[in-house]
Amino acid sequence: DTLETVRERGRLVCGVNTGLAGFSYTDSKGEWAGFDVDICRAVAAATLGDGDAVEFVPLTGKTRFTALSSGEIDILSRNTTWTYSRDTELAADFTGTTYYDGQGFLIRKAVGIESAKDLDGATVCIQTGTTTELNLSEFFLSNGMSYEPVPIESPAEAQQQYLAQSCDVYTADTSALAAARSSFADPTAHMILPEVISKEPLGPLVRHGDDRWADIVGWTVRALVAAEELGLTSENVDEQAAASKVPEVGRLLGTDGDLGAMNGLSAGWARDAIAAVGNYGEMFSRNLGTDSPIGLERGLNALWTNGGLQYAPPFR
Amino acid sequence: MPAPSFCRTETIAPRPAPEARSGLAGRLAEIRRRGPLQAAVSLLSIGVLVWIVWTVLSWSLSDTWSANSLSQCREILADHRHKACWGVIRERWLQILIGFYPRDLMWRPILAFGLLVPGLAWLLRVKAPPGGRKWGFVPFAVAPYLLWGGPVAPVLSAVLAGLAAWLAYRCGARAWLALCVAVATFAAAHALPVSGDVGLAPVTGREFGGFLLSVVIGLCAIVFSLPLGIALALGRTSRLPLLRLVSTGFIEFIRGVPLITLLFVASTLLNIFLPPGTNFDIVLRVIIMVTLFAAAYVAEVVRGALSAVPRGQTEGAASLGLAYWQTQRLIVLPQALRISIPGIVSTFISVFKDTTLVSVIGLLDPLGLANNIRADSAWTGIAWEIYGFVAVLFFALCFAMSQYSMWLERQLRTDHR
Amino acid sequence: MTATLRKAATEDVAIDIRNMNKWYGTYHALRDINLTVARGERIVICGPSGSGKSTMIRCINALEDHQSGSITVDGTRLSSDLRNIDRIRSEVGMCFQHFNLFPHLTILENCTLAPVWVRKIPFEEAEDIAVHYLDKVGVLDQAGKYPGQLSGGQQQRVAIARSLCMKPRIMLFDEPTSALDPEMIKEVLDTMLQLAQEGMTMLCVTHEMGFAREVADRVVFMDMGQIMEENAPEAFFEAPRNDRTRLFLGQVLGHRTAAGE
Amino acid sequence: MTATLRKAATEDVAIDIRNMNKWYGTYHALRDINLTVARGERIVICGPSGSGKSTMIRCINALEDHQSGSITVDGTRLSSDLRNIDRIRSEVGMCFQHFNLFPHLTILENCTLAPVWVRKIPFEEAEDIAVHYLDKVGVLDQAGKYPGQLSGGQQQRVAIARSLCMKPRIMLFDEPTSALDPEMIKEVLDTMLQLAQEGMTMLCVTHEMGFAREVADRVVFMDMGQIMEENAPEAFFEAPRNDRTRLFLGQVLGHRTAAGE
Amino acid sequence: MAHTALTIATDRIRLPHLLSDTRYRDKTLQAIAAVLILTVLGWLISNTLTNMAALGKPISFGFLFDKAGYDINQSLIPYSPESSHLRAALTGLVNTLVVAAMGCATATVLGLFIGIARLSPNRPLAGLARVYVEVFRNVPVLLWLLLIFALITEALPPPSAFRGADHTATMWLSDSIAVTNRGVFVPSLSFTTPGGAWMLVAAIIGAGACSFALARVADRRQRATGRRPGTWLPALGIWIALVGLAVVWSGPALTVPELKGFNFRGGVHLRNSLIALWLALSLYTAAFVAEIVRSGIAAVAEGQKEAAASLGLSPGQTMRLVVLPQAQRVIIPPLISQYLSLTKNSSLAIAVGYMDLTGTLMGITLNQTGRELEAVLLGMGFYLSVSAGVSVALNWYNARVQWKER
Ligand SMILES: Nc1ncnc2c1ncn2[C@@H]1O[C@H](COP(=O)(O)OP(=O)(O)OP(=O)(O)O)[C@@H](O)[C@H]1O
Ligand SMILES: Nc1ncnc2c1ncn2[C@@H]1O[C@H](COP(=O)(O)OP(=O)(O)OP(=O)(O)O)[C@@H](O)[C@H]1O
Ligand SMILES: [Mg+2]
Ligand SMILES: [Mg+2]
Repeated sequence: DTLETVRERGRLVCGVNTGLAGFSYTDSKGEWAGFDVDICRAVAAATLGDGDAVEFVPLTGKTRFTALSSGEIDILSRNTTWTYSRDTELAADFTGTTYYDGQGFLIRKAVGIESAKDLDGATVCIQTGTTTELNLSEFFLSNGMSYEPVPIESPAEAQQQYLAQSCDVYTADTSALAAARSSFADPTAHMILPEVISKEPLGPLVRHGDDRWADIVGWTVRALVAAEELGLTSENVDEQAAASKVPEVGRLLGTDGDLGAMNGLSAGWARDAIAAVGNYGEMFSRNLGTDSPIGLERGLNALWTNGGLQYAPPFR
Repeated sequence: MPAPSFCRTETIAPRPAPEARSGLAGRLAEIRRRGPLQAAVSLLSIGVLVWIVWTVLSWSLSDTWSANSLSQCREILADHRHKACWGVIRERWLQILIGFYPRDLMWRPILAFGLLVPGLAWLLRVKAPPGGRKWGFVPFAVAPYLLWGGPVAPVLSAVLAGLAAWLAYRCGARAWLALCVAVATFAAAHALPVSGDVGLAPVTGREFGGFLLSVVIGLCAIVFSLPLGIALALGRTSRLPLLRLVSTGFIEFIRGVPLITLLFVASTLLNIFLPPGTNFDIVLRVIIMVTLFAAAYVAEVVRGALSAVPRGQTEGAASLGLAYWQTQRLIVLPQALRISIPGIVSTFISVFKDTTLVSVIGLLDPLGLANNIRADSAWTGIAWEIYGFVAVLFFALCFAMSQYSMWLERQLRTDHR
Repeated sequence: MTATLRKAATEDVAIDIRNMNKWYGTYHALRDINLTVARGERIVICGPSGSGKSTMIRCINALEDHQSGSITVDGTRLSSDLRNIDRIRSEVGMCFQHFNLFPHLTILENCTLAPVWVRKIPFEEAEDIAVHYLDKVGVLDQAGKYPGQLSGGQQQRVAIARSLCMKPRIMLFDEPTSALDPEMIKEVLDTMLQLAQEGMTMLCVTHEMGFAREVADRVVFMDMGQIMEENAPEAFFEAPRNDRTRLFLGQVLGHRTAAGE
Repeated sequence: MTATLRKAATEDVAIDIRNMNKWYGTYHALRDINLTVARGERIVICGPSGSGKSTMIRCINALEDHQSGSITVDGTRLSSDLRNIDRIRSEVGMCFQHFNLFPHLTILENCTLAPVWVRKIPFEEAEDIAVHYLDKVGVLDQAGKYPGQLSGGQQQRVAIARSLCMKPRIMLFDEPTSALDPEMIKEVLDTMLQLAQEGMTMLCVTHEMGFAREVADRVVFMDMGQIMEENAPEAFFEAPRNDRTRLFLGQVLGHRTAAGE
Repeated sequence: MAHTALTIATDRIRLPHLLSDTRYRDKTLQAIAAVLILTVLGWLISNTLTNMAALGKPISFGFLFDKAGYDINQSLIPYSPESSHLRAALTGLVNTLVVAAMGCATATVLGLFIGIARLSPNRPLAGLARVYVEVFRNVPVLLWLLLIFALITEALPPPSAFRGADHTATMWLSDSIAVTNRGVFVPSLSFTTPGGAWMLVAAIIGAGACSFALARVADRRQRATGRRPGTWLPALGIWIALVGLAVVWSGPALTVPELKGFNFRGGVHLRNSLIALWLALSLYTAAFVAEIVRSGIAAVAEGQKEAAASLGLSPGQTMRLVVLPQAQRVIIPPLISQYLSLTKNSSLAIAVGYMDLTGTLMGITLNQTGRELEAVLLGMGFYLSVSAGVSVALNWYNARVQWKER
């Protein structure tokens, strides 16, 4: 039972990317940061009451599923696309979508191309080890175009190639493209083409067969979304817990009833998670949003109330 | 014809050599003597060297030490784009050196290496120092504990057990009896109600990184591969066909596949070969694999040295009544190991360089960290500075070691005891 | 087959070889060897190169195995049992042509190694024994040096001392002087002479005919893997009965006198 | 400085060394060497170890360079000009103590290599010459073998034949017999004797005093890097004038006669 | 050995004899070892089977025949995303062999020159060679790979630099070769006459045979007259005549790379990943080869050089006729093991996106199918068979080059 193991260990072991701007990287003090990293911290806060009680395991595309299935990590929070075969054959459970992404193309404005349909004959830098290669191959094939793939293992290396014009376009999830563009010397000289050629719902994974643990991870993420809906932030969550009269806030924060107990958690589990990383919106804008160096719009990841897809089932 | 005859009556005293034409004039004369082609080659070689130094210097001399991000560097450098941005090294050098090792515990790796380096030097001396090489092993026992930490009780029990076994052995007990004593002491000490938490704060392998990781993997590999390699070498030269077959197969298998595939095995497959549910530190798994890898190469070095020990030595030992193991331990191995020290040092250098491959399976060694740092949006797009820094560090260490091994080789060649 | 003189009482017999045969692969290296050596007897073995002298000596302490016949040393029959082999080896000391000293150990350590590890004698005691024998062969002052620092003659004397430290009852010598410069040969022969005078049972392969004349009780002449002649030295040198022996002696002695020895 | 007797006619002079000095670093290895060798003369050089014999010989065909004085071989003055060195080397043959045959070539190939590549002689012709000289030194039947398969004496004779194939006018020998077993020395000395009788100019470093007596026109004694005495062999051996010569001869001859030569 | 087996049976076998009797001791020990080894092996295999079953992934190589679905940029055998994983693996394998062969060739030539340069009396040259060797062999090869890749990407012009009126880069050799940071584009050859390619190949083989024959004739002349007639002018004539004829007849069409759209089109594309990998492997290995060459030459006795000099051979002739043939014996075995390690190091290709066996079979295929065990086993099997093949060749060679001795 994973929850027991985590409690006993006193730490959550969380698999993350070895380095992907906005999602997972280390700062100058050696502290992990990023969107995927924050998910881990939220789960750690919910289960252990301490958002710092996480051990991060950097994983490559190749090693991530083995690490999960062998029990080396408790959660895999590493921009992993939810697909049918992964959910079934690889014996992993996706517990929800934290980020709706799609594969796009980054290109120099100077090239003068407006649509991905004009990319015939282009050299394309791809970050390997993901679904990207398959999407790309299908896209070009179905449009009757040819291309020259340059598969690169690490995003940093791929960007280097793109910047030196070793390839004409860089394809990856649009979030990664935006992250890359933001770090360029002159971001305005590059654009992301309008076509998004795939659906890339990213989210944390757990092993098959531990339903309670899957529920904990899934509902922790949902709690963060709900918190944004309910206007709870890392600053006001304590105050709201004491003062709020909204019934759903009470249920979520454990002041009204004990939802946590149903899942083996403490009553204040959601409160701890929100206090640790903030609500979904805070997390987004801190790591990826327009105020961050990455500068992404919410887009599909806006709350459903704002025309996005982020939607939390009711807490009751 | 009458032979001319001559007899010297007084001897000629030695005179000092005529002043060899030195300085520029001498050089020029020498060049003239050698002809224009050689002169051209010399000039070209000097030109290439100067050009390399000039290129490197003009790139690296840039006033960017204080920059906090690549964009700041770009501002500082303005239009001299082809210059280094050193801010990243100022900000991250410690991380590149020790990875994520807790900063407040830094004294531990420093102390550990302060012990290990003299220990290694002691072990690898040409002549066995008085009292044997055994004291050189002490740091290897202490250093891992310093690095990984954890409760001190099992370590103490192990030390006690070792002491007891040694005492028993000195008092004439057979090897197996000493082993029993060791086990018993360990069990007894373990059963004592010592507080389990006393000891250094534990640090997991995952927190190792950067050079610390490379050095730890490299050192562990070489230290553990030494006994394993010796065993394999003995196996390969054994008279038992089965043992020979197994050792040869193992050695050739390991030497036949790239280290990368072994590392894949460590990262993705090792758990599959072990009982269900086993699961241990990836760093430990990598160390195991690199150890096996190094052992195969050490085995080949030692095998060469074993065959360099004359057959007469074993015969001499046999005629004195020494048994097989006594002969190996007292006569053959001491001589073989002494011969193989330079080879072992070379193996160590290449294993140490090969530790960079762990970045391919996602460990944050200096190269893995380079990637990670480049994911920080402040430093995206930086490459040369980090690679250069890492290259210089590797060069310094490996060059020092290779010089040492060459020196050793010279010592061994002139050492006619 | 060959007429061999045998002592009557077995307890007086140090080495008894009967009908021993040895093959290297298909090469018949020793053929029907019969030899009995009494306790205290000194035997010199000679013969042309490749005649099997070394092989015979090495069979006695099981450095080589034999395929038929028996070897009995000091009442212990050499069998394939390791314990028997060990017992015999600790009775028998051996000196090689190339000394085979252990170059990584000092002279003293060379001499104490086997007593300590095989006989399990306390180290101090072993040291006393070693000092005694090193003194006897006259190289005590070299005890702290390494073999590589000694002359050939000194090395060979150390090798003898090393064997003696195991207190063997029988010593085997395989051409102990043939790798030495002429000046050093004498040192070693003197040492061996002294041993002989103290009554040590000795089997010595050598071409030093002067030594043979002086100390040997019997000279054994081998050729083509067989014992050709076996006789007291005077008889052997003055009136060799076998043609081959005569031929051999003619060569060896002729050459030696021609070289002015 | 030193009084050396010189032949009058220069065209009769094979080697003329004047006031030659050589230093190894700061070590003064050859001091004021003056030596004139007439065409057809046979000179034996002897002297204690380290006295500079090899160095002098090697200076003559520029294997070592000298720092002052002059060496003239066959009218060509040895200078740093490469063409001069080449000319001199093709006039002068040299035999080394350790033969230095090329182990990767057969005997015949060893002998034809230089004629074909240096003298540009047609291969068949070179082969004929090689066969001739190999026959002369008595190793023709070994022509197809590799050096490693020959005995030391045979190897040295091949080395002599190899030099002769270049048709040198002068032969230098540097202790050609000192690495050989006694039986083989004679083979080689006989070959050299034959050469001498055919009138080859020879400079020979050797300690074979018998050879010196028999063939040398002059014996040169060196010590401490200088020529100490230079004399006809009879005078040299019977009435050495220099103290050092006397001392040296005392040692060498004393030892040799003791050894029964 | 300490104890040899006495083959005569002296007494009946009893239980303690199993360990103490030299007749049985070896067999007993081996039996014990066999049991131990089999136990460990069995344990490992049973673990594997249990684990694989638990993961729901019984071992099966069926995935090899599924559609691969990804593209490989450099494929010397026909390959498309529609091909199977097996074909993808084969494509990768061919790529591995290509880069390994290229690397070995360059490393040898470069290493030979640097090794000889290190022994040169020309001090600056020897110094430069020493710097080269020390710098290259003391820095990990992966780092060299990354550095060279970065150098190629950043220092060479992108295709767009060739575009327009104000282009900053130009093609070489009158617009036929383009050196870009995507790789080097060189003209390719095709033929209008059917079978033209074969014709050309035949002509080249024929010309080669002729030059060989010419060399033999020259050899014979040299044997006969001592002078070697100049061979290379007539040889050149034959080459020009034969190849020229074939070219004219087969109607060649040289496809010169042209900047079209994003990229150069036409011609042969040597990708920068290939170039980086090739350069890194050969530069790194050359440093080791140089050391091998140096020590091989140093191992030739000084007396050999002196003997050659005293026979009047020039330094060049001495090196070619005397020193190198002898050094070769010492050089070849370690050289071969350097070739092997170069081949193994080529597995670092994934770091620069060169699609070798590690990139296809043990990379994308492994990723897409999740068949770690099978993919890694296959990959190891391939590398092992290469080493085994080379070792066999090496042993054969070693047996051949031993000098004949007594
Ligand atoms: N290990 C071996 N394998 C095969 N044949 C061997 C072996 N050792 C010795 N022989 C052969 O056995 C014969 C006897 O050899 P042995 O060494 O006993 O001769 P020896 O009389 O001691 O000669 P020497 O005086 O040269 O030492 C020789 O023909 C030799 O070639
Ligand atoms: N390459 C060298 N460097 C320095 N000193 C040398 C060198 N070669 C020879 N010497 C010194 O020069 C002196 C003369 O040496 P040389 O070899 O000519 O003596 P030699 O008379 O031939 O002696 P031997 O009879 O031992 O051959 C010796 O003292 C020797 O140590
Ligand atoms: Mg013998
Ligand atoms: Mg000399």
